Amino acid sequence: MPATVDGTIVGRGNADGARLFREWFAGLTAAAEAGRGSAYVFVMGSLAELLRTFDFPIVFPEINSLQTAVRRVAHEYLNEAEDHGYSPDICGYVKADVATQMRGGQLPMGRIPKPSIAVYTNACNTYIKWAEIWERMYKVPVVTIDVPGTRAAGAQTWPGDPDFENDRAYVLAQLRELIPTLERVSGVRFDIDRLREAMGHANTMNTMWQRVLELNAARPSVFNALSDGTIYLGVANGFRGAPEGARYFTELVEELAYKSAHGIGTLTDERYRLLFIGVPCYPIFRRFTEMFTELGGTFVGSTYLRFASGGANLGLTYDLDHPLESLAEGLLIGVRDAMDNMFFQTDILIRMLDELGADGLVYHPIKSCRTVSTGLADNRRALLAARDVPSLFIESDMMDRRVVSEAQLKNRIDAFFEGLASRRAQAAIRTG
Amino acid sequence: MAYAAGVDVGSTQTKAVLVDEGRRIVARALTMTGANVIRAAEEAFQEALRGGDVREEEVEYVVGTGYGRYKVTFGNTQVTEISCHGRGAVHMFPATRTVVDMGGQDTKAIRVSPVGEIVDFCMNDKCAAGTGRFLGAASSALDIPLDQLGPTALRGQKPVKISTTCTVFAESEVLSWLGKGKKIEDILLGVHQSIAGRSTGLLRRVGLEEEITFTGGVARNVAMIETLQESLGLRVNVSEESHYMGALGAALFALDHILAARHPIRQDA
Amino acid sequence: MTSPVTFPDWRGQSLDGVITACRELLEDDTYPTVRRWREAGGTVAGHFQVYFPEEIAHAAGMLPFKVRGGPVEPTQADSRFGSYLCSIVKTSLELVLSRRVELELFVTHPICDAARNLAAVWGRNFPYPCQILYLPQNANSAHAADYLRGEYDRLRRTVEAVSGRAVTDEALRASLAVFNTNRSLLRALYALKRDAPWLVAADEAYALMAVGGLIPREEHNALLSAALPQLRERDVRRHDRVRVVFEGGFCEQPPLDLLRAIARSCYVVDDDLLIGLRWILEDIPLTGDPLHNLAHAYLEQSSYSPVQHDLRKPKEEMLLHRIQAAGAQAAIVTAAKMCEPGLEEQVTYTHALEAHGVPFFVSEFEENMTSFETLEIQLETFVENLLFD
Amino acid sequence: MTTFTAGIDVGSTYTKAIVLDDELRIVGRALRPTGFKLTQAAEESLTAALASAGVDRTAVRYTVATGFGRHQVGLSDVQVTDLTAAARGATHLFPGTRTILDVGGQTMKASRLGPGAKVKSFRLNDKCAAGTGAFLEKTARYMGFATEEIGPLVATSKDAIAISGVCAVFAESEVINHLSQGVAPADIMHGAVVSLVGRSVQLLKRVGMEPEFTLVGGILRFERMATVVRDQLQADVNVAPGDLVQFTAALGAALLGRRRLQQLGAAAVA
Repeated sequence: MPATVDGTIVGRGNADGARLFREWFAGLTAAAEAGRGSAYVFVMGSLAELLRTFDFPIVFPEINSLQTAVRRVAHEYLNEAEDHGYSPDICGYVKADVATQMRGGQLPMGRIPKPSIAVYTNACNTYIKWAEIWERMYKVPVVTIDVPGTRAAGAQTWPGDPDFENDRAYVLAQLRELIPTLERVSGVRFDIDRLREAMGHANTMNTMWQRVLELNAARPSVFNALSDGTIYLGVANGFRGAPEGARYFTELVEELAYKSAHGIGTLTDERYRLLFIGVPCYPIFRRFTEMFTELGGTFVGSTYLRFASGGANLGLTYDLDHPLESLAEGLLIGVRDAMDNMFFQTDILIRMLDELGADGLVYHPIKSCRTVSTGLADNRRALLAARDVPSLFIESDMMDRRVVSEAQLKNRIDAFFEGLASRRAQAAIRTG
Repeated sequence: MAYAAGVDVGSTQTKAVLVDEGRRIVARALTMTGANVIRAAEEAFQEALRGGDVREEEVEYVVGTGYGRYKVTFGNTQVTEISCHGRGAVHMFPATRTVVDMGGQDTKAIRVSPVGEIVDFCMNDKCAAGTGRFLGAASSALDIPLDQLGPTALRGQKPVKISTTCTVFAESEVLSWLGKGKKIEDILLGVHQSIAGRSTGLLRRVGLEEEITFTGGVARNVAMIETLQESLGLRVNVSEESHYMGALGAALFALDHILAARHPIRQDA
Repeated sequence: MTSPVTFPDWRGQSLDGVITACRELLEDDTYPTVRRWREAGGTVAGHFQVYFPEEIAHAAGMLPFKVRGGPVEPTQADSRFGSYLCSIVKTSLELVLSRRVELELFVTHPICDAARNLAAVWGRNFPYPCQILYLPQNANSAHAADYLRGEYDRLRRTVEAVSGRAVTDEALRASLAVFNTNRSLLRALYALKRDAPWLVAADEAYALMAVGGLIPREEHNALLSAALPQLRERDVRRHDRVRVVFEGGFCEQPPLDLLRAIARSCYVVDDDLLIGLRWILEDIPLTGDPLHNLAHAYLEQSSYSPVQHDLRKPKEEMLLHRIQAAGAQAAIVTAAKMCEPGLEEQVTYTHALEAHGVPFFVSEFEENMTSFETLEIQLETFVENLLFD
Repeated sequence: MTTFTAGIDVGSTYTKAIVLDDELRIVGRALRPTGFKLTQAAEESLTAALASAGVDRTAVRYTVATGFGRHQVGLSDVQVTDLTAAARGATHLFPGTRTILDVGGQTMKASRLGPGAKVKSFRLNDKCAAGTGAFLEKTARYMGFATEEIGPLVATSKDAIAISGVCAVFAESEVINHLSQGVAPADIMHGAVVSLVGRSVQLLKRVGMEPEFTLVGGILRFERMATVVRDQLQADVNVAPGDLVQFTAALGAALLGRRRLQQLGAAAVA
């Protein structure tokens, strides 16, 4: 048992993560009680670095919504939104948030303030439809920062390329247009030095986050990308550009490096190293992971920790001498990378398989999210054509327990492991 | 002489198969699953013992499979029906690379390696649309016994297009086609084609590789075989034992355990 | 290369013959017009719904082909996608996987998350360029038009590479003129639907419009120029029917039979079917920088849709205006199954109609649906309770 | 001499016919399985209804057909949908009716009425069987009970077992598990009823429901169903006595026939 090896540092990340999360929500609840406004943002391209400098409490509706599922009350929220007219087929995050707003911001873990502004990118088109809902509810400014993504597989452009410069100029112009709006709404004057400072913290976090992902190449792996990883992800988003965030990840790297050095794994008996592709199954979050760990499988990597990390996975370092220009470039490259992780996935996954030494892939397309789910089946075909690697393809949802059948999931997962086992046995026989 | 048994507890029927050390089927039995799953498993097993004239203590290892596999209380271990169908199919047709199993509430597409290990598989996740259950609905709607559906459908000339996705509503759509004066055989042909179409989608998802073996109760339906081959553009193997394939696979896994126990060298990880 | 006649079938036909020819072309899953075009050595630019600057492909001598799904079973495409997806995305891919349609270029747009994914899926299955055209989603940025001009210029370069033909400003201006004509003819068709709906049924008007996405615009212009006067002269009785606006945030298109079912009891006096063909509301100026004019028109002279975000176009107000401008007494609000933007907008629409006391009913459709029982029950109930006491 | 009007409701499972006299009194009614010969089912049920009323076919001046087979009824003067018909029938039986819930074997329909029993707003749920009476019938049949037995069975239930109701067919494996864990069939059936009613209440909310509520349709004819609806709506609901609940649409059709007859009469005089 890891904890017995060293009481002080092992498991610190999860504990601190939980603490930071509580503090964050305490802050939000206080703001709500005080009738303060807030900035609503999304995990892909949150611009938290910039928004902090205007003293906005920052609300991530995606995180609020998934919490209702983890805490097993999502169905109540979904029903309220569906009673309001929303279809069972649309994004569960949107519906849970609509219900949250109708409940005056009340959530299982506290209360969230109303928005005084929403800032979001087109990383997911549903962000835009979502913001339109707040615009109608609260008549507050909703600002799309339109970030053009990669136009085709393997067709990324880089600084200097005319197409990249056309995109960069567009993103930069939008950021410049955003600032006066932020000043107006917050009553705080824009201070480039505060931005520089926040971006400095983000730099630290980016470097460390990339290190965290790399450290899981260790055997046994030092964290479960699905269970532990989701906690880290929450901090990465909620504390982006904040000193707490920078410190948290510096310490997390310390912990994981320690575990790696001492051969402390997440599983006592790590038999299969897996990659997770998609968004977690929050309605049965813990159970879902257990169905794999019970059979000796752990998730060493997850695309979720890449596309939902606000670009942190790239380890980008902002140029603090040109904060705004660098922020624009970082936003462009970061959001673009998130989209690539969802759309143009094949090469990324092959790299992850190699770097993390994974034995198999678990694809988890969900009803709620076409952004991450639409192309998965085809991507899987392409990947299997390129690599002979076992993979599991299971559909459920991130919010809606009506389409999560544990019995069926278990059946498929058991079969997947039977396949992994027989494949390993055959390999053993072949190699004598 | 030792025996191995496989018990496949499905949502509607429970099947049991006994094999001897030579992997020969010595007995098979089928009962309705009904309300008491544990008893159904027990009954099927006992019936197989009687049928094979085998004493219970001669059966060294029992593997349970199917939705109720954890309800096979007397079983030594459980294996999913996905692995079992793959294993059974390869046993019957050694060149099998792809297995399509049409069961009570799901259709499985399974890709297997030459040695019968599961390489990949897919199942209908969302609902039972386009599964074999569709036929049950059609048979009760048209009041034609299940085993007559196939032969009737094959007389179809102008198949209707079945648009209902919900299996349960197949019944009403079938009726509405009758109401519109369509011929029973044309409707049935349409039903079979729509199931075949959906199954083909699943099969393509795991990557079609010949030979293809068609298992499950529905595999006894001649029209299903026809339409499936048509939609795949490939021929499929169908065994006499198709209905028992899951139980057979389970029995073979059970036999592996018996033999492995005798020769620890080949013990699997 | 001299452009061939891809759609001769309507010529020399009576009005009904023309409409029938259009219907048959729409429901022909062998896409003969595209085939003829390629057999004559032409290249094809497939562009997904909703809006695409077809002028740019046209100026390179390519056939802009509107990829909008089709009446086919997605037996191959199904294996590329999950369960929770609209039909148009599946059948569009099926068209190319089954080789019913062959392209030299495919372009999709960030209109929704499923459509954007198409560029990746398509690209993994075909060697030719499969791109996303990033139409601006921040129409309210002062920089949007400049950005879009740059994006159009990128598209111009792609098209030049694919077609092997330079796209000059002159060529672009010529294309703008062709499409200006086409859009004004479509405006005339819709004016007729509004002013004398008994002269052209919803499904007829749709057939006449929709073939535009399958044939060269010059041919479509000829067809519409021939059909419009005959429609105006048509001798048909005016029925006592409900005047409705049919709104569906259409990307996926409803089957003709669904439109026919509606036409039996309603006069559809306006709709947003194939809104992309009618996206630009006024003629685009032929003088000055054509790409800039095209970009400017997209942002400043355009219609509305759930898939375009523009703070100046609150959709529910746009819908209410459409209803009022068309003199409609009611609305039929629909959305494609699994269509995220459409289903989300539907909520706002219904609440707005409720608030303004506009009678309406809500439904969902699928392009390949074949039984309309539910729709008919809704339609009949709706009409029965509007007309009778 | 009294004239009569008839209403025929050709439903997916049963065809119902009702005969009204000019005092709007129900003088005869009959119910027949629909099968797939819709015209014949309509014919037979009307004949039976006339027989039970002792009325001659020639005395019937106007016949209105409704239900999913309404267009297949050759002998009707006009067809209306069952939403329109049920609205008339329900308000005739319960004049205070504002919201109607009709759970049939194939679809679930909710409608809100305006003045004059006109349907103001309505929603249908036909997405899958999990949202209709078929869900209950399947679950019952699966446990070896007939549709008629659902009512008595559920009546004996102590408490409801949660049934997810994603897919009527998938629900079977849930049912197996419950059964093998020794859960009483009555409680499982009760669970299915709760899950179905949950969906129907959602539909009601979507039409902007307001009291009074009236339940129509065969599935709702047993008491416990209505009780569960009451519990979930936290409001009282009207249910027509006995099997009349199944005849609500047929009744409405016959009433519309009478209305039409009066208008025609007026027109003739004028």
